[in-house]
Amino acid sequence: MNNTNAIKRSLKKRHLKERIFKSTGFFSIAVAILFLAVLLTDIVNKAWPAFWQTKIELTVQLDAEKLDLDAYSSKPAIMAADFRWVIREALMNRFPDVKSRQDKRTLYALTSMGAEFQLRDMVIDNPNLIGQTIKVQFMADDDVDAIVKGSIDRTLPESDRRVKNKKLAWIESLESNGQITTGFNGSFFASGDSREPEMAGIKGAIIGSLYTLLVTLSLSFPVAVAAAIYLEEFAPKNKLIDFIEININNLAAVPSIVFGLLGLAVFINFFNLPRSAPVVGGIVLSLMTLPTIIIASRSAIKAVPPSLREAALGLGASKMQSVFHHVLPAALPGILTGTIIGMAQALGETAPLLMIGMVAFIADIPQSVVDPSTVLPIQVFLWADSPERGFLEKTSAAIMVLLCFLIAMNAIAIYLRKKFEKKW
Amino acid sequence: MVKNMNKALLSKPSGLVEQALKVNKQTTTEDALNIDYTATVGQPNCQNAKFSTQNVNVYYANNQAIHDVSLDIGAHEVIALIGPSGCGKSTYLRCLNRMNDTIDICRVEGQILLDQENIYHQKQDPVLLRARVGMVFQKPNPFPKSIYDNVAYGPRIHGLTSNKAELDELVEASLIKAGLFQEVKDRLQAPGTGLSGGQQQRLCIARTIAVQPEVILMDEPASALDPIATAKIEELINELKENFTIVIVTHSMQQAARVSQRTAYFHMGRLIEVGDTNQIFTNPAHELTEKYITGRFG
Amino acid sequence: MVKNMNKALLSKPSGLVEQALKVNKQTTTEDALNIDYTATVGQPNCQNAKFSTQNVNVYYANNQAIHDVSLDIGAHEVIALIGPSGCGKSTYLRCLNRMNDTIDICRVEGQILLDQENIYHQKQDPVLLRARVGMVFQKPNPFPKSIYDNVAYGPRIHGLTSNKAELDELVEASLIKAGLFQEVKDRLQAPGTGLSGGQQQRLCIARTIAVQPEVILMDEPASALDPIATAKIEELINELKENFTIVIVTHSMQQAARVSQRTAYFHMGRLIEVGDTNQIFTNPAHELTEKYITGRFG
Amino acid sequence: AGRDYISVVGSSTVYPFSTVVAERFGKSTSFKTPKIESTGTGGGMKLFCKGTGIDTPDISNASRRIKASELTMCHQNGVNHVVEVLIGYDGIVVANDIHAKTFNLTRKDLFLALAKEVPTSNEGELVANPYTLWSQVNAQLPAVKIEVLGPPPTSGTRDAFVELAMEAGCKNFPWIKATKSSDKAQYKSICHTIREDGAYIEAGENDNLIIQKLQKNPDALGIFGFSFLDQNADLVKGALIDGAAPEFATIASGEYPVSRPLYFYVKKAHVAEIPGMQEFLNEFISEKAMGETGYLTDKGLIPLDVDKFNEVKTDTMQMNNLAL
Amino acid sequence: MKISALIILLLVFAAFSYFMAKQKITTAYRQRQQKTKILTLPKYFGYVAALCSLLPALIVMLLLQLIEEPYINSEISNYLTHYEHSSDNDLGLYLNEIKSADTADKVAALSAEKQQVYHRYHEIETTTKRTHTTIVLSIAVLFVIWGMRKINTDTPARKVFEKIIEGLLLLAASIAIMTTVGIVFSVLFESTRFFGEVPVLSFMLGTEWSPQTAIRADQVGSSAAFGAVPLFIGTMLISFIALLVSVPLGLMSAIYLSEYASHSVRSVAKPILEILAGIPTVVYGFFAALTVAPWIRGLGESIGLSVASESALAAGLVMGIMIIPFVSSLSDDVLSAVPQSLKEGSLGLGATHSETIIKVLIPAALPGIVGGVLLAASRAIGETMIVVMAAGLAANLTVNPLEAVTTVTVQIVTLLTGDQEFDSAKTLAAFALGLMLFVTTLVLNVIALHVVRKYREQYE
Ligand SMILES: Nc1ncnc2c1ncn2[C@@H]1O[C@H](COP(=O)(O)OP(=O)(O)OP(=O)(O)O)[C@@H](O)[C@H]1O
Ligand SMILES: Nc1ncnc2c1ncn2[C@@H]1O[C@H](COP(=O)(O)OP(=O)(O)OP(=O)(O)O)[C@@H](O)[C@H]1O
Ligand SMILES: [Mg+2]
Ligand SMILES: [Mg+2]
Ligand SMILES: O=P([O-])([O-])[O-]
Repeated sequence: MNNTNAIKRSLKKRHLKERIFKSTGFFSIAVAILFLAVLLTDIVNKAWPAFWQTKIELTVQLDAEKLDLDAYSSKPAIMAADFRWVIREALMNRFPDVKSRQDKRTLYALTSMGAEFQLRDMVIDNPNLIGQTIKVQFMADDDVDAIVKGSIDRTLPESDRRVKNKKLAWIESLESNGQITTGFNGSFFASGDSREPEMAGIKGAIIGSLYTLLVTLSLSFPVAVAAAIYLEEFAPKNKLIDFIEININNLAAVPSIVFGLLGLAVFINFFNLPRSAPVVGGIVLSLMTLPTIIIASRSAIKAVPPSLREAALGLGASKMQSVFHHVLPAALPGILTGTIIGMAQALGETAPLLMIGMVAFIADIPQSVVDPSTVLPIQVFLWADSPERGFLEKTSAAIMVLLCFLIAMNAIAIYLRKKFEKKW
Repeated sequence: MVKNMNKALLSKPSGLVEQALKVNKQTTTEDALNIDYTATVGQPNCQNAKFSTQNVNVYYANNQAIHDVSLDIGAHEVIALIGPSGCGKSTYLRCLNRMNDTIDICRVEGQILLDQENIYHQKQDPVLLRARVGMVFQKPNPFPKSIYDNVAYGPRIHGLTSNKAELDELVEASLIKAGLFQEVKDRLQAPGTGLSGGQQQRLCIARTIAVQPEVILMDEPASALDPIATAKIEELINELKENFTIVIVTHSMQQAARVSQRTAYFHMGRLIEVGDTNQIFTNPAHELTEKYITGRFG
Repeated sequence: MVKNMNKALLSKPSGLVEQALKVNKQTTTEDALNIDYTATVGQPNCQNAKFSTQNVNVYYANNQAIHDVSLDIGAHEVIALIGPSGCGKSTYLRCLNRMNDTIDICRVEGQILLDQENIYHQKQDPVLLRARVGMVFQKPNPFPKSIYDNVAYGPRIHGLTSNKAELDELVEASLIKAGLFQEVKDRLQAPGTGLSGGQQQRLCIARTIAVQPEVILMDEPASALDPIATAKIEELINELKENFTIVIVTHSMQQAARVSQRTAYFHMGRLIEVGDTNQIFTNPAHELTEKYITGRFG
Repeated sequence: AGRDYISVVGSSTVYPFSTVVAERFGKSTSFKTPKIESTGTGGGMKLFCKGTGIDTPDISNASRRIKASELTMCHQNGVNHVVEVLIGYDGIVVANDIHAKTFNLTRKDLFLALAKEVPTSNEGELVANPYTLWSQVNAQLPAVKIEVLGPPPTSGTRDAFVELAMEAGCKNFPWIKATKSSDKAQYKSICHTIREDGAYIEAGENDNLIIQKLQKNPDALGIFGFSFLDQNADLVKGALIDGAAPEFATIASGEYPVSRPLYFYVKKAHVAEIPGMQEFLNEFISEKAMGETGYLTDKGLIPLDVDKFNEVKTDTMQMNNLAL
Repeated sequence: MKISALIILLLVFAAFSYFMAKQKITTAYRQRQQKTKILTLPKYFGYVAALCSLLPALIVMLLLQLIEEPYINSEISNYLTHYEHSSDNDLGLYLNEIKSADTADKVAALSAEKQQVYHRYHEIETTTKRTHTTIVLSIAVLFVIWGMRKINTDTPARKVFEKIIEGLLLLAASIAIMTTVGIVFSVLFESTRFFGEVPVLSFMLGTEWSPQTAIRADQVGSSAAFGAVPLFIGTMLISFIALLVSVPLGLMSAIYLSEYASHSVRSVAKPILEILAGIPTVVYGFFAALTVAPWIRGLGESIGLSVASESALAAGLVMGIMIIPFVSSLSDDVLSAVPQSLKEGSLGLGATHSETIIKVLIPAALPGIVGGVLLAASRAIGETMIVVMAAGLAANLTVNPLEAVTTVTVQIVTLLTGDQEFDSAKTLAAFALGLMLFVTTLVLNVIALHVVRKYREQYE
């Protein structure tokens, strides 16, 4: 009858298995987290330089006659004026021995193409500058930036180097003169897209993403919660409801690109909504995230103990009252978490937006949900595809911004969950 | 005295069942319980009936849980429903305020009259019915809201008060009646779920009486509580009976004896016997009742 | 005879409590129970002890659930643990096979010896312990597997049999011992969850005895069952006691009386009294035991 | 409200050039910056030819010439007056890692290395491409594995490569050249079909990715646009084709044989009605943008020669209707 | 009146109706003076009245909104008889400048003719909008008057209100169906055209996918083959590899988190894992193409295997990492939902923790785990960027993970964003693929639903 010994004998092996099993679990998490760490380090490493920008200090003469302006000139007049030569002149003054046409071109390319607009905007802000000689920190061209940041190795033989010796010599001369400085790249967060890496900013994409998410949230949250309530609390058992359920589960599995086709055919071609607009992107993404939120909300509602419903019903509350007064508030943390996960999914989505015209160059910051705009992942996609090397770091920086948003959203989800759960 | 009585009850504690079982292993227990129980023994009717149920049958899908139960519940009486687990006490109780409506597969047949009106009549609004027939559940289930809001919930949804002052008064009165006011008066805004089990159950009772129902149904209201909390609840029931009709399900015969005037004994979905509590416990008329009360099963 | 006894027990059913309560509303109930209970009355020790527990204290986080309990459990006896809800019966029982280890916040102090060895000693392996001290739970919890696999589960993980034929035999023997074989022999491959509640509980017992433990712990094994199923379980316990030491928690005094040789009465985490079942029920030595048995509370 | 910005769709190859013009235009005028969608030439044409009106694009970029069928579709949908603007050329380069050996290829080599079926020494006979090493194709070439990363069949770059490199190489075999007149379908299928046995790898349309893959795999060659070579001259180097290195001058002069024209198409009906259209066109065809030293050349566009440039300029100013 | 202003006005009016109805009923109740019965709360009468005024007016407003622009346009084109327009679209174009002229400067910049039209346009617009506003408002007023007349204390206002709300809830639930219909609608038309050119069977059963350069009509028609089998096999191969990575890792992570990890570890590790699912897939794509693929190739070659530089394995591995959270999150939830009693039952028999998990918890949680895996699988099937970057686009019919394959979604994207003519078989094939994919997932879902239900019935 007594089998203690038999069991004892088996135990050694079983405990070993137990330890192996447990370590496998630990190992799995470690692998996943390690992978994440590698990815993040890689991104941050690559992105870091993008947050710094090299500037070149030049002394410019805002000659009133040559510019054909005076301190009372109107804005359109200043807009029309040509500031490019002012900068060119400053460069020529700094490096007077440059003579050949080809060399001049290279010299002019030390400052960014945006420099003239930078100067113009300064003058618009303060027309009194006209006629003065001032020192201005101009944005450096991406090549200069790369040299200064060390992304281009100065020690390479000239043939292997993108920046040739002549240019390098100018840069080094400026450097030794203290005319090259590096500072925080605020304009990365303050301006829209550009074809020049040094001028390209993320603001347009951030605003576009926010508008898109706003539309997505305001559509999918109420609809998904309403649908979840209906299916969990009111739906009779019949074929229609079965069909709805199958559809919801299926939509959760439909590849996102197919939602793009839907958006194109239905909202743009049929309902004539504008292309490239956050409103359409938002609708498409809300249809895409709807199943996610419905499924999460349903399980949250299901988890509310029936005793709560019974308590309300027992007091003479109607079904509707018991749901809206008690079940819904109790399920809210779960619903919110589901919603934020859905939103995070929408935030990172690219494929469906390809179909509705959001893969576009949009330099102006969108002002409303019907203005053309792009979103963060698409900005990443576009920059990743640009020939200019300077976009490499911008791409990583955009990814970093996107990840920050994602992490922030997850943090909010956790916070909301804790807060609502703690309360009672 | 007590000791002697116990001696009689238990002189050969397990002997009876054991003997019976030894004869024929597979069937004896059923045999022992295979006693006629189609008709109800006792006085199911009463004058001045608040509830009058006639030939009630309840089915869960194809499974009949209540067979042909007819029973009156008098105004301002406390009636206890007792019986072994699964005999249908809860099911019967939940017919009285149509709480069974919430269970899809549940179907109720027969007549249940509250003040002469059939509560299952089409035109009857179960919401109104439940306001008139309140319910207290086995496990205390306060809303995850403040103590005040718990009690004020019913009056609010039914619009029983017209201003804040009236509502405050009603909440206070209900808490006083439930014997909870002294303990919570300083923290009416604290969450109801933070109270102890016994306090929670009294809160649930306060919440129920705040709607001023005519009948209160209680389904094993003290089974999740410790002895002290149980005693408080029983005390409360004794006070509430002045104003309310109370139907209480309990698995404790002692509790039934302590709080009720009449007792109904259910067995496998049938009402076996009903009568004065005193009589049921001292002089049960039906063999099954007797066996149950003497602890032969259950 | 039965009727007389009942009359004595209940002549004024609610009188006692009611009277007591009327005197001073807020404090009487506590007073009534405010009786000294620090020392255990009766014979906690026995010769030939299988389990010997000394000064056991159990805490859930900072909340003490068991105070200083010392109790021996004899080999091949059936001992019943009774007491009001929340008094710590389950907690104590779960110390005996270290099932409490699974609850993070639970902490056990004191000595628990199984065959003279401290089961909480570092070197003791809870896995082995649990194989030696089996457990049957309140709610039947068959695995979502076939009947056969449910019973074969224990033998398989412990490698008790060396081939299929042996395993078949062991499963059959266990099912026979649990009195279930006749009912399920034709559908051993059917899911265990498809059985009725009583059958499920017997399946759980079969599953436990298939490991051939030395002690079986049962936590209210019949409380979720109907009378017939309950009778079958009790009958089974009576048979099992030939081979196993059994510790059973029950909330039914009748059940304790029917199945056990010794009974221990717990109250608010303390062991109040322990002794021969006969004696406890007919002649309780402690005031609290008496009050509980006569139904003054609980 | 109306639409107050210009809407451009179309080729991803023209996108980098179109956007530069748009950005300068937006910055230097009071008009909004045009919106430039990168939809691919085909997708752009579909949108462009849907009709006129403010919810259709004004301009479509193309990395190939518009097709007759597309123009017909345009006409059917009421887009009756389409102006074609040739903006310059894009060289298609074959490149490898900067540290690897420089390839000196002929178009015949490319054909033999990449065609699905190649001719044997027997006239008229074709076999599935047996070559696995470049040295098997041409003994002058190094003995490295044939592995070419290039665009998929849906891409215009691939289309141009097939026509300009493969077909030209194919014509080196007289009997195949002869089939052009006898059995055109047969001819095309021989010259245009790229092998699918793994030697040619369809690597998607992200050229940066191809460049980075080349660095990881020094044996491989990649096919992509000239501007990417221009920007990544420190990482990859272009192979000589028919003796010409892929450089500005050689491409512009036509000495480098594999380059294709880039276009955009304008709806005349929109020019007067969409604010800024005329000004945008002016900017695009200006000397400082498209000219020989214009800013578009900084971005890697191979400029038109002066005559062609002037011709394009006149055509555009006069809004000459395109007819095929 | 601006549409937003009109809506605000309607809302104000609805609020007004709410108070009117509520007041009426409150007064009526007071006159009764008997408080025996519990009465429907007056606010419900208010809600009904408010909905009465709002719903019909809103519907009419929407309808009018739809016809407003065509109406204005037809009016203005009547006025513009001298304006020759070749197509309807041109009118919108003609009006574009007029409509965009929102500042005095811009108006002044218009041509004389357009200035005239500008004024006429605004006249018409103003009168039309005024008429529409009047119609909408009078409908709101009429319905409220009608409603107020009808409402009395016997009206089952709460029930009516709740019925309406329930209807709205049902409507929300049915959006899923509408979306499905929308998807089918948006791919069906083009798919039929595709199947007009390529027979359904050769599409579904064909083993060669080679839409070689057929950009111009006269190109290699001969070798354009549209057999979708390699795409589906490729999709399955990559998804399978991804699942092979994510299911064990995800499941083991979930087990570790829910069964072994302390509370604090769990609360940190779980959100960290979830970040994996949020990283844009482009990032994974770069990683797979530039780090993992060369590594696998090097590894393979060092042991003498020939590995394509774009291998299914690289894409699958990285994709597997990406979908770990899908498996782990859901499995974690369902594992924690397995009743404690089952776990105790097993432990009570002397099973070790891992035995309990493997033999009891996982089988009991299986339906939920399968659900998580299905979700992960659908994510894998739908993933595009990683495959484009790391596995290439070559449609090889192979199950060798060391070779390059392509997937359905990748082909959809490249076909749709490519350069070929938009009505060529190639572009249309994208829609057919979309349809196939949709139907496949639908069928899989129906099957999954049945399986899960059956499983539940058996063991609950
Ligand atoms: N929701 C339900 N669905 C199906 N059957 C049910 C349901 N509720 C109860 N039953 C069945 O109806 C019968 C009566 O159950 P009921 O809960 O009324 O018993 P009870 O006397 O209250 O038992 P207990 O003392 O355990 O509460 C039982 O057989 C039970 O299994
Ligand atoms: N997991 C737990 N965490 C915290 N406290 C617990 C836990 N389990 C039990 N307790 C507390 O320990 C005390 C004893 O509980 P126990 O379950 O042992 O009582 P019992 O006698 O078995 O009661 P019942 O008859 O209701 O089963 C109670 O106060 C209970 O609230
Ligand atoms: Mg019950
Ligand atoms: Mg217990
Ligand atoms: O996008 P493309 O048409 O230039 O390949």
